[in-house]
Amino acid sequence: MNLQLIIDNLGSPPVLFFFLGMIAVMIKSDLEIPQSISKFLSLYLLFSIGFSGGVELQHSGINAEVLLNLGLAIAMSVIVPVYTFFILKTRLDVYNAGAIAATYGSISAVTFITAVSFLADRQVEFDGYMIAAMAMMESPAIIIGVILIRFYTKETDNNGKGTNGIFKEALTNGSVVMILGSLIIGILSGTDGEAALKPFTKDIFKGVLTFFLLDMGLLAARRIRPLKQSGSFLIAFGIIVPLINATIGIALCHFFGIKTGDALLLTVLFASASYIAVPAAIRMAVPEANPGMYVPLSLAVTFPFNVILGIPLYFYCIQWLG
Amino acid sequence: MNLQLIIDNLGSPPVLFFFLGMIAVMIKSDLEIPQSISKFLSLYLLFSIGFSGGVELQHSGINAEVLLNLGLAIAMSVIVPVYTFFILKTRLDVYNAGAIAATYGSISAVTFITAVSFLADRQVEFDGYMIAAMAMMESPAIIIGVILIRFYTKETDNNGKGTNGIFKEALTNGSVVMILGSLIIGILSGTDGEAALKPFTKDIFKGVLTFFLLDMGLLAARRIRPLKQSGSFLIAFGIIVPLINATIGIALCHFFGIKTGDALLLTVLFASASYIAVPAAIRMAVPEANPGMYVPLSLAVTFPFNVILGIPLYFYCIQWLG
Amino acid sequence: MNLQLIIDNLGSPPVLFFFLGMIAVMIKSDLEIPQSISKFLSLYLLFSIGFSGGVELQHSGINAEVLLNLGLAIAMSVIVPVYTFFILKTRLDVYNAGAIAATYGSISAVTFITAVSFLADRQVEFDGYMIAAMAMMESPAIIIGVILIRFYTKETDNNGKGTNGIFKEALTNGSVVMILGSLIIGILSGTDGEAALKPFTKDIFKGVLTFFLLDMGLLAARRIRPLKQSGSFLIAFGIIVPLINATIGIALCHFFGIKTGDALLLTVLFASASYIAVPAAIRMAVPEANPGMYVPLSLAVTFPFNVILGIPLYFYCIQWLG
Amino acid sequence: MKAIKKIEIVTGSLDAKKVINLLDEKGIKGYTIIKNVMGNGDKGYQDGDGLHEAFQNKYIMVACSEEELEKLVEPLRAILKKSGGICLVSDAQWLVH
Amino acid sequence: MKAIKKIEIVTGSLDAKKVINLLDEKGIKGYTIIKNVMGNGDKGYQDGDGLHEAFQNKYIMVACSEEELEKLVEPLRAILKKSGGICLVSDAQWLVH
Amino acid sequence: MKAIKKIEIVTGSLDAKKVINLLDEKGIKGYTIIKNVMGNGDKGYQDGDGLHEAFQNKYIMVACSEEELEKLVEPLRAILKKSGGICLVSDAQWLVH
Ligand SMILES: Nc1ncnc2c1ncn2[C@@H]1O[C@H](COP(=O)(O)O)[C@@H](O)[C@H]1O
Ligand SMILES: Nc1ncnc2c1ncn2[C@@H]1O[C@H](COP(=O)(O)O)[C@@H](O)[C@H]1O
Ligand SMILES: Nc1ncnc2c1ncn2[C@@H]1O[C@H](COP(=O)(O)O)[C@@H](O)[C@H]1O
Ligand code: NA
Ligand code: NA
Ligand code: NA
Repeated sequence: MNLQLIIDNLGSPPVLFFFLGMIAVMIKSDLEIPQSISKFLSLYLLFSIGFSGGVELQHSGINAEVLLNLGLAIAMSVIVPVYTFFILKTRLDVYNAGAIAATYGSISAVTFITAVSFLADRQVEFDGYMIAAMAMMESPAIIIGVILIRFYTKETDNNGKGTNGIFKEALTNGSVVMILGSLIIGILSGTDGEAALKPFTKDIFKGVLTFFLLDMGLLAARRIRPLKQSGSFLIAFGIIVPLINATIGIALCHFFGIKTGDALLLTVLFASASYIAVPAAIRMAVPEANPGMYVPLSLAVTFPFNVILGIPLYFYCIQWLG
Repeated sequence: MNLQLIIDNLGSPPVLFFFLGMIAVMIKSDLEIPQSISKFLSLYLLFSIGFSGGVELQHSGINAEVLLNLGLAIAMSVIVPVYTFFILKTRLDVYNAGAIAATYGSISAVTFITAVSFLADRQVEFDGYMIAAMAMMESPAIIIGVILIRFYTKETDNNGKGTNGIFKEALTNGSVVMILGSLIIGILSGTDGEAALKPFTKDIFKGVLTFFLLDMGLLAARRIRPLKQSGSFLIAFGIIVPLINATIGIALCHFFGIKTGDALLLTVLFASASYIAVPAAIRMAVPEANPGMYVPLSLAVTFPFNVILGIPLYFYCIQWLG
Repeated sequence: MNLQLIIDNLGSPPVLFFFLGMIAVMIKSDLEIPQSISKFLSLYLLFSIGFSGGVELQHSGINAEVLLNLGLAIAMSVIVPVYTFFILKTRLDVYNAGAIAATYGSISAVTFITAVSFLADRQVEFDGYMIAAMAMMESPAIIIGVILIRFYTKETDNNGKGTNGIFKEALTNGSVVMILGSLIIGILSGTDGEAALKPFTKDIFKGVLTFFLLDMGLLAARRIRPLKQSGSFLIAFGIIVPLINATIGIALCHFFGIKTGDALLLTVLFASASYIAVPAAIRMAVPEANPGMYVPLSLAVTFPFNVILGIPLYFYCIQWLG
Repeated sequence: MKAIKKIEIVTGSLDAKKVINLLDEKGIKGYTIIKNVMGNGDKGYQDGDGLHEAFQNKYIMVACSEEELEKLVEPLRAILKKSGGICLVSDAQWLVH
Repeated sequence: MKAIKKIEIVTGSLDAKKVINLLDEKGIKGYTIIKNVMGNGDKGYQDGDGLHEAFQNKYIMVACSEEELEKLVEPLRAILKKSGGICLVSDAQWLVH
Repeated sequence: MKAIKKIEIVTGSLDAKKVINLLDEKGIKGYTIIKNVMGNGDKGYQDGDGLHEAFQNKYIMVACSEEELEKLVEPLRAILKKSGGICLVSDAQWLVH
């Protein structure tokens, strides 16, 4: 059955278009999607997922589990960068170790959204506040990562940006604002708003996601060459760490009896790594770290792994346990 | 009830996303929407509103009121720039007075479209030819403004562009062409065309408008700092003049017994100010005027005022009178 | 009836918006659509038509006609560039003759897609594998054109790109990858995938096409001036050759008893000329040819002719014969 | 290598059309244009935020001979006097190919 | 024509803000900015592919007087020391209008 | 400040790839690229309107030493001979940081 789930997932349009994007790069096709379009599509996805989540939340209301889930989410986004930092420090300098640790403590919204559409395809329910959990997991890891680097380099802030600066930036980054904002608006505007926006935020959502994954395939594949430099240690890291984090997630969800849908999303949040928000923040806060390392790792290894194999695998384990 | 209307309006997704955009700028978030996307979304809105208006018009046919409404629209777009010009000239030089007068004589399509969706939310009907009224109000004010400036500076055209040049440009500006063109096509293509395009022009319309207002919030907020220079006189102007024009509009509509929906739209046209078409034309025709004055005023003061408070306020007054 | 068909076609929103675009350029309006948006819309159209075609194909399955149609398609994409090359060589140098021959041997996806929506409006069915036929006709002509040029200039490849290089590039060009890829994904992902994507790939399709044809109108009209240089011979060529190819197409379809819908699409493929894929490839492979000649001819003459008159005309003939 | 003059012009997107027409009139066959250029100057910020070309600049670069430069200077000055912007001239070596 | 100094700076999009603030502080009224600039340097490729401004550069061009240049050199050096990038200075003739 | 050579190349978007490969081969670690550049030249207008990169240029700027320039000149000439475009070389001062 596990295999069946994976095969079904491989046969879903979003994953197939992700492959198409990768193939296009491999056969050196001139197929490309303008950057402003990538930006627009990703904003649309955050807009829609945030708004729909808010509407859900407004219907369901805050139930007991909410604090538990948010708590677990934030806890993991603090723990992951710490433990991965020490693993990474055995092979990399402090700057790159901290940078990569931060990306894995944070999350990938697109992986999350793909998991949401995976659940939708199987009519498995999940709670609106999982979107809040996603938003809250984006930033803490950045701060942890930077603090670790500052500590181990005993370096006073070298680009006029105090830890506060990082903190502020981490919290005001575009995707956090977009998700939380849309979520709150979803809560406030309620049923009428929902109905009016549904064709835009819900009906075409899956289609836009599918088209966007084509773009992700192009982006990911372009990062494969730079990967080669980073060597087998990092590539292994990019697959094993998500598996460890997923295992922790699945275990915790089982222990706390979190319902299947939420459990998958939480697990995917733990297992995914950021390739936009964190790299951007790190690029500014830690110019010494090499983006040629931390971007390809999350974008060309962990992202495809989660989208193609991870999601169905985690789902299977959760069902098997629960 | 007035208050209730305003509160409802504040709770509508478009207005809430407009706030989100403003907040994003205030907290210095890096959230931004690529310019090509802004351009695309605004073209989409003109395309859809124009086409739908045309289809409406083709169903309803031309009724008696049409000439009356168009007449009032054009009359106001000539009167407003003249009276505001003299108010402005008491404090500003002729160039800036003429420039600002022109923006207030013209209209804001997005404000109009927001009013349309405000009516839709309340199932209040309006006539398709109101879109024609909007299109016809865009340009005259530009010409009046330039003529006033030329007259008071007794200056022969100083950049090779005669008043004819201005005239021509005013009539061929992109948004006028887009609205009138789509309107006529809507009339010509009729019911089949309507059905085939409905999912694109109608169903997702509200969603796109909502997303676009996020962008408007970003644009408006970025204009607030430059505003500070222009001082309290102009800021007061940016709120009082719309109120005066709205009052005139409401009075005229009451006097001529124009039906609620059309009355609101006409009033909104009178009360709104242009921040795209006119500034662009003025930038070319009157380089001496300072865009740091006329753009922020309509974009960061009058636009938010109308979208947030104006529309429900005007609607209340119209209902209260009628 | 013929006339009626043409009049109906002239009254369809896509064609009307195409005119609007042309008019906007003629009256020197500043209306323009950002390039990244043009790119996005054309990718969307290929994505949707490819995917829908694949889904169709998966339902209908491969029937007897498929090989016949694909065979005819490929055969024509080899024959057309050869015979047109010799016509053109009587007036133009070998480079431009080969370049133009290649564009006419290949196809215009937008013309094809417009024909698809023409059929949809009239509830005429067609087979999904016609999309495969379109994809397969894009590239061969490029190779033929280049081979002819190389042969008549007896020139060893002059820009480090062997005929293999051209071959590879011709097959990996973005639109081919997008169409074939989406087609295959449509076949693989089947009914569930179809349902989930329908609002994006089908419902808004006609609307996006209509909006895109506005852009095509702008692009085409901008090419009319450069056309003047190329003189009456080429302009005649741009109308007569499509008519010849269409006649051949109609005759073959009649002879082989191909069903109306497929017959129209095949005929349109024969009659249309490429203005993206081929010009781009030729620009690289044959820098000696003048893009000021081969682009305007297909974009400003043949494309409008087919979209406005050709499609209904061919359809009439097919019905009249069948 | 051949010594040439490099002309760089930055001016409003719409005014740039006048410059390009001038180049075509004067028979200048080669020039390069960069669109969506932002900036600051006498007319204040050109930040492209105005949702319209009119609030952006174009950058135009021309590599030409001393003589061609001569032909351009005065008409260019006239255009920029009206529309604002900036025009820089410098020396460069052209890698003849 | 008037002899001026032409300063060209290429640095990360976000670092560029610091440069622009510097120009405004020092009262430099005129400058030109080109966005979405790609490149390669000590920090590796800036290919804009990261879906975020942080992976693009901005190009900033300033035509100013010798004196203005003096005021800018040291603070510019300080900014680039931290953020990386490149700053070139050359001579040019300004077509006064 | 350090005297360097500034190389500016404008050529078709797709040909530009050859130039960039050359720079990488020759071990040039720093260069700047501007995309979507329009222009006019022997191959006619490059107005980007063709819905395809092939009808746009890229602008490439390299600040390098005299020696590095030497290594680049001939291969660059060879590339431009085939693909067309323009290459300008000028002197500039590099603000060392
Ligand atoms: N001194 C300068 N250095 C660089 N660019 C300038 C300078 N002065 C003006 N510009 C550019 O020219 C554009 C128009 O200038 P202006 O007409 O003076 O507002 C500005 O937006 C800048 O992009
Ligand atoms: N030698 C150079 N020539 C031209 N541009 C350069 C050079 N060095 C750096 N750059 C530009 O400056 C940006 C940032 O440089 P860096 O901080 O060294 O990575 C690069 O992405 C390039 O666009
Ligand atoms: N003399 C010139 N000055 C500035 N740019 C040029 C010049 N000649 C050519 N170019 C640029 O190089 C591109 C390709 O040139 P070509 O291959 O001659 O068509 C043109 O589109 C222009 O952008
Ligand atoms: Na994570
Ligand atoms: Na008004
Ligand atoms: Na053909």
